[in-house]
Amino acid sequence: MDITGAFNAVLYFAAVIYTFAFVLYGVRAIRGPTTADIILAVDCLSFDMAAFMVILGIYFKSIMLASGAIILALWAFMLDIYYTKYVLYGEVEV
Amino acid sequence: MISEIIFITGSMAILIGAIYDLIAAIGLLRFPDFYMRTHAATVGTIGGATLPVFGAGLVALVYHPLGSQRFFMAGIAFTVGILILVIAPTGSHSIISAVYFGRIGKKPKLIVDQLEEDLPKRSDVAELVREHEELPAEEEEPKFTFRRV
Amino acid sequence: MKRDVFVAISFLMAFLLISYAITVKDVLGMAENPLRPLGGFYLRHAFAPSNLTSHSPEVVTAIVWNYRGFDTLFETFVFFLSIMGALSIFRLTEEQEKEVRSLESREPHRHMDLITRATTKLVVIMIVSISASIALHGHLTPGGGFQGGSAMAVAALLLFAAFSKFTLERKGLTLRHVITAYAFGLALILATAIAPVFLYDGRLLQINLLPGETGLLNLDVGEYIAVTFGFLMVFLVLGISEWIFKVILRGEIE
Amino acid sequence: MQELHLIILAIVVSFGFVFSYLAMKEHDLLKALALSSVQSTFFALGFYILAAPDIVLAYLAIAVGAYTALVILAISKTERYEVGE
Repeated sequence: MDITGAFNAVLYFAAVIYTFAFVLYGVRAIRGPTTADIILAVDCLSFDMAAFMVILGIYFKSIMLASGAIILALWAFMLDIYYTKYVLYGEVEV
Repeated sequence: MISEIIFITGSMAILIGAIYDLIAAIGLLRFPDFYMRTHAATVGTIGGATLPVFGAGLVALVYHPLGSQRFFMAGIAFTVGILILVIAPTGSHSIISAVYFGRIGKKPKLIVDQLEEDLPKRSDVAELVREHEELPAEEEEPKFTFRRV
Repeated sequence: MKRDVFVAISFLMAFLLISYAITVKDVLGMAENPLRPLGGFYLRHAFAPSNLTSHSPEVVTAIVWNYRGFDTLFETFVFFLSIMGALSIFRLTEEQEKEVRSLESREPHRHMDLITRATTKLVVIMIVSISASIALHGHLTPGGGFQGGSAMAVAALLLFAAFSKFTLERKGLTLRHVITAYAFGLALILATAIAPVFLYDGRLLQINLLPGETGLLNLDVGEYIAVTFGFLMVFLVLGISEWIFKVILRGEIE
Repeated sequence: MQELHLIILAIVVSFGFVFSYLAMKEHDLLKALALSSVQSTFFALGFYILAAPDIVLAYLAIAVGAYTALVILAISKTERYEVGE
């Protein structure tokens, strides 16, 4: 079985769908009536981008590139927590 | 033989995950209010991110062009998957609590809302959370310190 | 509103036109020589067997600390100056610090709910290990001191939000300790920069004279400590409540 | 396959451009912050496709992490809505 060709076909299909999904998330972030909608869109966007980065790292055959995915998956959490702390408790750090 | 089975399983996971992601994106765009959008968002994070990442890890295990780096790659993929599996529900939980208790946006029409009946007003939420958790007292000895300043 | 849309669309069109011209039409002529002579020099000498080497297969770290070392050194000191500026704006005398401590003891601790706190504990451990791997392995894989340090600062920020500032201060992360650690990081960078002059009769920052990878590793560790505790210091100072500052500055003590 | 990368890069960077413009025009500062974080997430994917992992690491930690926290801290100490005009 031609493993590289098969993976390239899979990647081509996945990349098109992922890009379309990114565009739709972006449209929701533009239209979102409240800030919470935008932050929800950022959440989905960053997790899906982390997944996409891992898949692209396999395609580029480079482990150096894939380490950014861990960071991206971690940081989206922080935006949620800070937003909640600001909305519910007022002061952020105390 | 076994490597081909692993490769096909991983590829199927990636493809199904991509389709999940598209469904979640359409849902996030089309649903009318915030709480339904969070429903779509959970589909997007677990089905659209965790599943393809685990699939990519399986593919990386048997993808020969990567050489001996492929175990490192699979390790990164599984780490990202476990991280998303832990983080995404917590993030959704915290942001939904912010929207509910902070009364942001308009609420859908509900027949009965038991959470609202039980809980006090927005200004008391901080108070309530503080009461429910047992805080250490002020004069308690610190467990770990370098030196008293 | 209509004018805004026109402005936005015209900006976007200009941007897309420029990127189309550069990438597809190749206006700047980048496609003919993809590797410029300076890039070739860096690639050849970053891990050369003989002299002119920084003992690093990671070319970016080699460029940042060896070929452009003065640049990075002065960036570190610009960061130092900005932190000193923040500290001197928010400085307090000893009596005022006592007042702040007595006022803060009356303030409620705003913990978040149980689920968030439990996950934050788990995630912070992961962030600490990942940032350490980025910084300490920075001379072999992408990353380095600044990246690892900023990742570590974000871990501290998560703790600030999910627990409170007072919890961390009770555990021993007070301003005095943080300043001590920051000074240690800066001292490590300076010592590594000056060491070739006294030990090997070289020039300033000529770290390829040091044995093996010691020079790059020391600089990365120093930058890691300095950036982590520098960010932490700023957030500790900014975390004092607004009303306490107002009381102190206006002199209205109840 | 090369064209697909370029198309993804173009889409991602134009979305980042649109979001930075929206964040500039917004009067609610918290909303502007959320829009700006969308922009930095898109740009992170752009840097990734351009094969610059160092910049991805530094840019993510600064633009999504520390910058967000600092601005929310500043908003919580001052005003949420921008007044004027």
